[in-house]
Amino acid sequence: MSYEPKIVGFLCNWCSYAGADLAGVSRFQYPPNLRVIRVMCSGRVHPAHILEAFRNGADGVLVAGCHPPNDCHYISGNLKAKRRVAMLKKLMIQMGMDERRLRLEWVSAAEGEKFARVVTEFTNQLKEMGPASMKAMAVAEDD
Amino acid sequence: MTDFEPKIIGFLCNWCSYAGADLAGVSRIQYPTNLRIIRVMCSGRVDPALPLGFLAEGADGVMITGCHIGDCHYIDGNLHAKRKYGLLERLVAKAGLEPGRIMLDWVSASEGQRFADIVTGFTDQVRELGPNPAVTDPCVKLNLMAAKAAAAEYRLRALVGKEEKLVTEGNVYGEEMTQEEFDRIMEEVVETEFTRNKIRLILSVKPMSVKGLSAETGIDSRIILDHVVALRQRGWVDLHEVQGNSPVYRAMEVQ
Amino acid sequence: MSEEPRIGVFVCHCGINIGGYVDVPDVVEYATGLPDVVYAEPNLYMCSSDGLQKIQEAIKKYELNRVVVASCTPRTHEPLFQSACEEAGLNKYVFEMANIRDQCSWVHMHEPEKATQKAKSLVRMAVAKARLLVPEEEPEIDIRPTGLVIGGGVSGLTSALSLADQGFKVHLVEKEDRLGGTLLKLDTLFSSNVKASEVINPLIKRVKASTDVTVHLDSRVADVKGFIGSFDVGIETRGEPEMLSVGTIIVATGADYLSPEGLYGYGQVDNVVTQMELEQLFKEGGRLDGVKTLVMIQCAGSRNEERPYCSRVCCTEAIKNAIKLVKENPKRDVYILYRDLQTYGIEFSMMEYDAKKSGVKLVMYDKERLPEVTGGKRGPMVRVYSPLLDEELTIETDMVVLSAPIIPNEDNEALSKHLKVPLNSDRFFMEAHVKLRPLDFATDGIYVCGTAHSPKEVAESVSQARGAASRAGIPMAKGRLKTAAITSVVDEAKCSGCGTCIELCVYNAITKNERGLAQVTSAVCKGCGVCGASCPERAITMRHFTNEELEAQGLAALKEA
Amino acid sequence: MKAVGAVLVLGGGIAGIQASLDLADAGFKVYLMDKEPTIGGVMTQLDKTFPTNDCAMCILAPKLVGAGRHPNVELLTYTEIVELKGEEGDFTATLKRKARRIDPEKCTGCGDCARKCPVEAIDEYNMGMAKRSSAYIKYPQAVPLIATIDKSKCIGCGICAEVCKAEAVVYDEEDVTFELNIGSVILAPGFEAFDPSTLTEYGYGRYPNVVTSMEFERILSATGPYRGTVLRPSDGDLPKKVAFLQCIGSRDERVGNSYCSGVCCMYAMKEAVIAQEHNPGLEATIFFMDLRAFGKEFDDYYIRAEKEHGVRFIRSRVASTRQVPGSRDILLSYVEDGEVKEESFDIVVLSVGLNPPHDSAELSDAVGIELNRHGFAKTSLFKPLETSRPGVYVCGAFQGPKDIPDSVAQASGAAAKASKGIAQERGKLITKVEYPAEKDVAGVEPRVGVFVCHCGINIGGVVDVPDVVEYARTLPGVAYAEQNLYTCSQDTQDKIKENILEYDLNRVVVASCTPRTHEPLFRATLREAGLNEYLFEMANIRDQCSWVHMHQHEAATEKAKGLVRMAVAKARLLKPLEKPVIKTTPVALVIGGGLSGMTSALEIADQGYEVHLVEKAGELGGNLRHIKYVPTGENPEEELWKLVERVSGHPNIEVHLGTQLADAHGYIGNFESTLVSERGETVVNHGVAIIATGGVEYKPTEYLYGSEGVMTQFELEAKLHKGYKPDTVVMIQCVGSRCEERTYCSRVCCTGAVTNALRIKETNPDADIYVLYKDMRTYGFKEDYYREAADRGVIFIRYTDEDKPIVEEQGGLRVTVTDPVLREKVAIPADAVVLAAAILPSEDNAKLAGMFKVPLSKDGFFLEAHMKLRPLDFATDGVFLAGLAHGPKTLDECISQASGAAARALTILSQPTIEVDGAIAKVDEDRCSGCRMCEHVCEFNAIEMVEDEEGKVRSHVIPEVCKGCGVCVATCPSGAITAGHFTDTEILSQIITALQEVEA
Repeated sequence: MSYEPKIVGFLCNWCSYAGADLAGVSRFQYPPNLRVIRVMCSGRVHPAHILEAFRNGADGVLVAGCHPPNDCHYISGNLKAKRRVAMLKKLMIQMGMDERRLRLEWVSAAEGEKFARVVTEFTNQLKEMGPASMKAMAVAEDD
Repeated sequence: MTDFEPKIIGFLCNWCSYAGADLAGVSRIQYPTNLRIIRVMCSGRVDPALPLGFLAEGADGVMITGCHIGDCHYIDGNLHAKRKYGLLERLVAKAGLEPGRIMLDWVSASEGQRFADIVTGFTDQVRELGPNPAVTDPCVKLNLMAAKAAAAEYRLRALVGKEEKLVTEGNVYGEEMTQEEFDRIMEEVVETEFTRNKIRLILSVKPMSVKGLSAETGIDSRIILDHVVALRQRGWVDLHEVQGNSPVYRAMEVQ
Repeated sequence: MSEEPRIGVFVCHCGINIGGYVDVPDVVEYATGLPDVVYAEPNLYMCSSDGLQKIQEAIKKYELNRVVVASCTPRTHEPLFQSACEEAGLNKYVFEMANIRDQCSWVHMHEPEKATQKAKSLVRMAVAKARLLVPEEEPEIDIRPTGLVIGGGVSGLTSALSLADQGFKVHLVEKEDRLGGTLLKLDTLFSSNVKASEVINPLIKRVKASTDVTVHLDSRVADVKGFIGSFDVGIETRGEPEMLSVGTIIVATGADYLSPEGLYGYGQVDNVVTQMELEQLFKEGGRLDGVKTLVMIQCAGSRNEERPYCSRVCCTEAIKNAIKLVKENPKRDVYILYRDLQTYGIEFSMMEYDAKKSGVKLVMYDKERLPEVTGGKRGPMVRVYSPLLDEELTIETDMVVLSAPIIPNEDNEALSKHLKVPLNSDRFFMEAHVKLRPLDFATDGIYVCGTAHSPKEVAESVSQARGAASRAGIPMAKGRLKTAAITSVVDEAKCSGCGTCIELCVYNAITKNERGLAQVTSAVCKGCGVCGASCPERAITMRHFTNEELEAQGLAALKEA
Repeated sequence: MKAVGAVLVLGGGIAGIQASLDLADAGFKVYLMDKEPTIGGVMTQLDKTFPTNDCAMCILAPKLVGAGRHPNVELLTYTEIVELKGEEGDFTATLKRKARRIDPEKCTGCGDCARKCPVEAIDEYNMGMAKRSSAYIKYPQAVPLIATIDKSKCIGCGICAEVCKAEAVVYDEEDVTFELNIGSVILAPGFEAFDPSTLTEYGYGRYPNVVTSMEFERILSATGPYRGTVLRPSDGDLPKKVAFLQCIGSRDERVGNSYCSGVCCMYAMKEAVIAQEHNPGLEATIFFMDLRAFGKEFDDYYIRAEKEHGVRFIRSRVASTRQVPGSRDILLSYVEDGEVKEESFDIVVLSVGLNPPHDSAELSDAVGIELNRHGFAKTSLFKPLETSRPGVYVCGAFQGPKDIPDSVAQASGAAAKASKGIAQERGKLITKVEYPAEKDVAGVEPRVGVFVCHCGINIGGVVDVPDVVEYARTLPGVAYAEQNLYTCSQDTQDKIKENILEYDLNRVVVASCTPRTHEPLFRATLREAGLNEYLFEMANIRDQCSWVHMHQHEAATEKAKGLVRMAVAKARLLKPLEKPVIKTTPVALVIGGGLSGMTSALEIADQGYEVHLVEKAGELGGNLRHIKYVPTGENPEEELWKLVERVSGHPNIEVHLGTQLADAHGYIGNFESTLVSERGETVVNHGVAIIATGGVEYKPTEYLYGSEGVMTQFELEAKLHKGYKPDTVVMIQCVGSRCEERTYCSRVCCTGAVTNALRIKETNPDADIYVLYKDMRTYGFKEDYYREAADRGVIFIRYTDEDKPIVEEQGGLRVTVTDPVLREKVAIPADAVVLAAAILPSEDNAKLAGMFKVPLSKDGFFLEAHMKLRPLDFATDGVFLAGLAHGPKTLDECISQASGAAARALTILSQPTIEVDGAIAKVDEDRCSGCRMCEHVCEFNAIEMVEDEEGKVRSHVIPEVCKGCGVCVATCPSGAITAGHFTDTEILSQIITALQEVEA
């Protein structure tokens, strides 16, 4: 059996979650590896959430929000998400993790195809990269 | 061409035609050896995709025989056979194959002679036509494969399935539909679905641009683009890459 | 069967029938080289007990799991070989035949080489299909030993009694409040001139007395579910519902007579009556004493655009009544105005002869110039154009009798919907096959008899009733029914519930399940495969004739040997 | 007079939706009618919107859903009006509901009928560039999400009825005519794009690569036929060069459309920019006559398009197109700088104008209103929202071509107008839903009920639903699980309620489709069963599982289990939440006593609410006092006088002249403002505030302003009014506007110049008038005055920034300008040089913005909450804006906005209490360090810093104001804030369960 990466996705309610719905309505097929957690705004996603996901065995984390600069339902939440993800990616590098395992994407409510494409690409990319070592690290830390 | 021996597949219904063929045997009525019989329970069971597949694979002729109308062991299976044969005829024509390569007729269990005559006649007819061009001409083969794929697709099948009811009983609004009206709709849908399946087949071999498909099929690129739009909508075709200024499409695997 | 196919091929010489034209050893040799064939052998007569034994031995010895016999036609010999396989522990559906005799050696007697080539090809095709064959189960269903007869007229009573005589329980459902049906209204019956009551009353008495027949008067069928062996029939008796569990159903609902309002002065001119009303007058006695001249008009309301069929009994009935009228009073003038005198059968033709002899005047009328009936001084006045005489006759009569046709019951439509059996264009019930299955419906376990099927006279009804009862008795006597394994099966994952198959299936073998998807009732499916060939989603597979199997056969045929 | 508290809104585009929502929120029953099977109108077909490049569907969809779900809005889709009888306050409308042949009560919008329909028809939504079936849903986000059978295409095969597991297909349905009793009517039927096939010279319909802008919009759209990549319709190649031809069907007397469509310049630029974004390397060229980027921040967009995106602008009207045989490229010939040039393009986009709906004549007959000469609704300058029939109002493009924000503003304005006459009936036709008392679940073990939906075959055909149900039963906390054919059907709702009671459930999980559309339905069911609505969670096993993994049955089933596991995990942790209730003070504060302020004040006061109108000057009127002439012929002075009269005498309005705002605090429904004047300070408590502080005229420093004979247009008007009769006048446009310092267009000056020019011509027909301009921006019907002026001999000379006119005084004024046609300098001696001075923002704006915590744009005008769909709102609830405070605009636009702002305010004033979402942030004050980071990130001013007794500053979330986005939660360094319904524990439980393996 081939390796199936586990992906946790944080999708903002207004654009990205709607885009994912549109992918469904349009029947755009993508791999079933993603598990979506709906948040009202991508700005709600705390770095700890992302790290927790990795610690619990996620091979990849996707954060998706509305397109900057003006699509955000909450005016600027997406910009905050952008800053946090950038910061976290630096942290990941310091931790010896491959920062590509964290992906930030802007997906609008009309971009069903883009959503499907992003999930497919990300899944394939993670497949190539192989399993994340974070879980092992976390276990080691706990010891 | 004199030594050409056509390969002919025959679908015979179990109850009348197959029995008729047996009777020909018992009566020692001689006919050419070219026919290969596939026994089916009813001529109505002959899915048009099957004969088209055989034609694509090089059969020189395909004949279907069933019980005479009114005699069907399954009451009206042969009527359905007739409807399906209508689709088969359209698709064979669409694929550019001679209409003489297919045949539908009725043979009862007592008509051994008639069976032999039909086989002889059809064999001669196909012999006259010469070998199936699909064997040597990849274009014809592709067309036939596209025709087969179209016959296996939902839209054409749904329409043929409803034909009997629509033209005899009328539609759900109680409106009557003449055979001509139905045929007009059918012709259009056959053209569309044939072309789309052809595009899909071409793309499954090699990703291609709209212009490439146009050159390959001889169809106006504008119409090809419309079909590509529809095929993408169905999830059958997707963008592969962009080569120069031309997006290149590939066929998606469809289960 | 997940194991690799291991095929045995057995090629028959059939004496010289095959071997005389086809090089059997060459075919055997060829068969040995086909994929998955592990064993092949020739035999003089494959169907002899020796031949069958050889097959069984080979199955064991070479662990065969598919068997191909190349010999004659499966239509006659398949069951034989199948049971041989079964005896050797194989499922009978892993068997396949190549017909190298009826469709090869016999029809290509002058081309032995080509015949041999073709025989190889046929074997190749059979092997190709055999590789894909899978074992199939033949499900058995129980048949409840109870019959339902709908209709309590002469047909219904007869079939009910016949079923009871065979030892089955019967439910007899009659819509009126008494048994007897149309015969209650008739005086005498042709050709014997026996009193109708003498025929019907004993039947009624016997039915009433029978402990096996349960009579439901004032009752109608409200709902039918299930299939042969286990029908659940909901009836309503004076508004009270009841559920009957039966194994078979006989439709004997009879027919009605047309009331020919407006035809030939009926309902407008006094003393214009129908034959049925004449029967009533006979029964009441003495009412016809003053009738000196009487004209009967045939085909009053039948064989026209509205009712193109012939009502079959009217001519004979008219002649019977005419003879009776003349015999009662030889001075009476009795005319029969007819289009074609359809007194079919020897006995009835004799009646026609009798009538002419007794002075009944037979006048043919012209379909294009129908007789006219108007009110006259003493009674109805009839004007009729005789094409034979080429003149118009005017007859002053005391009474005009119209031969009004038998018409289908009004409730046929409803019943046909409940039972899901068809009506013909005249709205009578339509049998499965006009010649060969006159008492069956296409739907198993439901039968028809009597005038529900079409106009007919009493004797015909009675024999149909008995016939239907014996048809119904067959499965009930067996108690169990092995249904064919060659049935359709729906892949629910592909089915969208479009209903195409349901519309196309004449056996009502396909219904929708609770999720709106198609499901095949195997017990009812006849295996024609029309549904599968039509399914827009290609969700239906026909067992033993799958697309893959047929495709493999065809492709094998196209491959050069 | 009898009045009915209901309004009929004709047209379900963005204008109709906005009007409906405003009325419904203000307590009126609304019937929202659309002739299409779904509401949404043209905006649903747009890809992006100018000038912010917002995704149209992203911003519109919440409004669609809002209208579809609003308890006071009844959607009447696929319906037409036949007749309107009665009078203002008490109309009877006869409507015809076209047979949709789908039972809306049963249809779940799953789309099976559309997918199984064997008939293909032209997809109008995609402008004919794709196909749809005869049973169809117009677009995926349609509201109501119900299929329609297009009878004209249907062959009646009956398949849709068979595949519809909800049994919603009704073939024998017929058109139904019915009557409605309403108090007023709003017309918002929108526009229709001009059909260029009559203009044969452009080859539309003959040349595949000539498309309309609407078609190009679909070409650009990610949901369009080409999935958002621009392709040449002739051969599917990526175009290198795309040309946009402006004014197709606009400013063109030949086709009967003399007016300017007002939006085409902007949308063409937008389409050009977006096309370049979608196809990098694409070169876009726009052929135009005048570039009319007159709206707020439009000129900035123009500059960016040209400078940043490299869009080429060519000032030339292209006369015709030719197709190059073979390549099917399109060859354009045009004149530039006096030279005839020829250039070929891959695609030519015809920027088609806005026509009135093709059936506007029938509509006007049915409703009994007059149309103007262009076929749009007839209105007047000072009554832009009122039709010729009292009680019937108009908004949006049917009133005249306009863009989305102007339509939205008008829609709100029309809502105010429509509710005025029936204000006393407010709330009377609204049914309030009563729910049983909520069960206390505190401290009770979670008992989760799981309901897994088959959705016909949409889920059940892919996912093994019984297996998922089985699995759900094994999950911790699950007390009950079952499967349903359609969980959203009415009978299942009843079943869910029964099961909640029978199994004593205190949490409910529905595994079906998307919470975005279906969560409210299930939440209501919980409330009906006595559970707090927040004890509900959804697992989206359709849109994000069965539909996107159709060929992987096993993997999809596993994923569905995973999603259910996650939902159950979250459900177990869910807490009941209380919805904050805002108590509102039914008093409005209107700041600014000009045309806008007075209009707003009157609209509110007329509906019975108290208004404080604050004006810093000593008298009312603002800029209107300077306006003496309007092109439409009304007397502005008289209008002003009437307005002031009404405001001053209104019992509900307290006018504070010579007064300014010193301080304001509080939040929606509960503001407290301090007014100062010479008379002292007054404190006013109010529920809403409307900022209508207007703007001021720029005092020019250029063109010798200040010298004798050099004046502004306002000054000219004053002089003309006193009988001034100049013989030669040179008007110079864009003085202080569209320059480096102020990039924006002042919008009104071109029309103002034309008006004054005509005025001069009226008294002195021989006067020589020159208008020196950059682009004549007489948009909309104002184009007619421009044409009239030209016809009457006013000379228009275009100048450029590089070569501005020079005004000299040499014994009289002399203006030198380069004539672009002659390409040489001409000197014009002038009696008067009139400068079109810019409109500047009011200097008090910054102070006011600080008080209400609302932003200003870079130009110093107030910045609304959303440029497109919330033009009158601020992100801060309860504060609105209107008129020049928002940006330069004309009188009628000010009136529309002012009425609109009043309608927005009335949605709050009319409700004694407002319930808002309970899923909001909450601060644990013990953990708060008072760092103010949350206050800083909150865009809605929902966080206030409160000093406790010990003098420590702590953060406090104002529940009434919080929108629940959770940004503060993720920002707080102390972890002191929790997001209701999206707590860290809840999210964490989802993360952990998402990553768990399914136990075998």
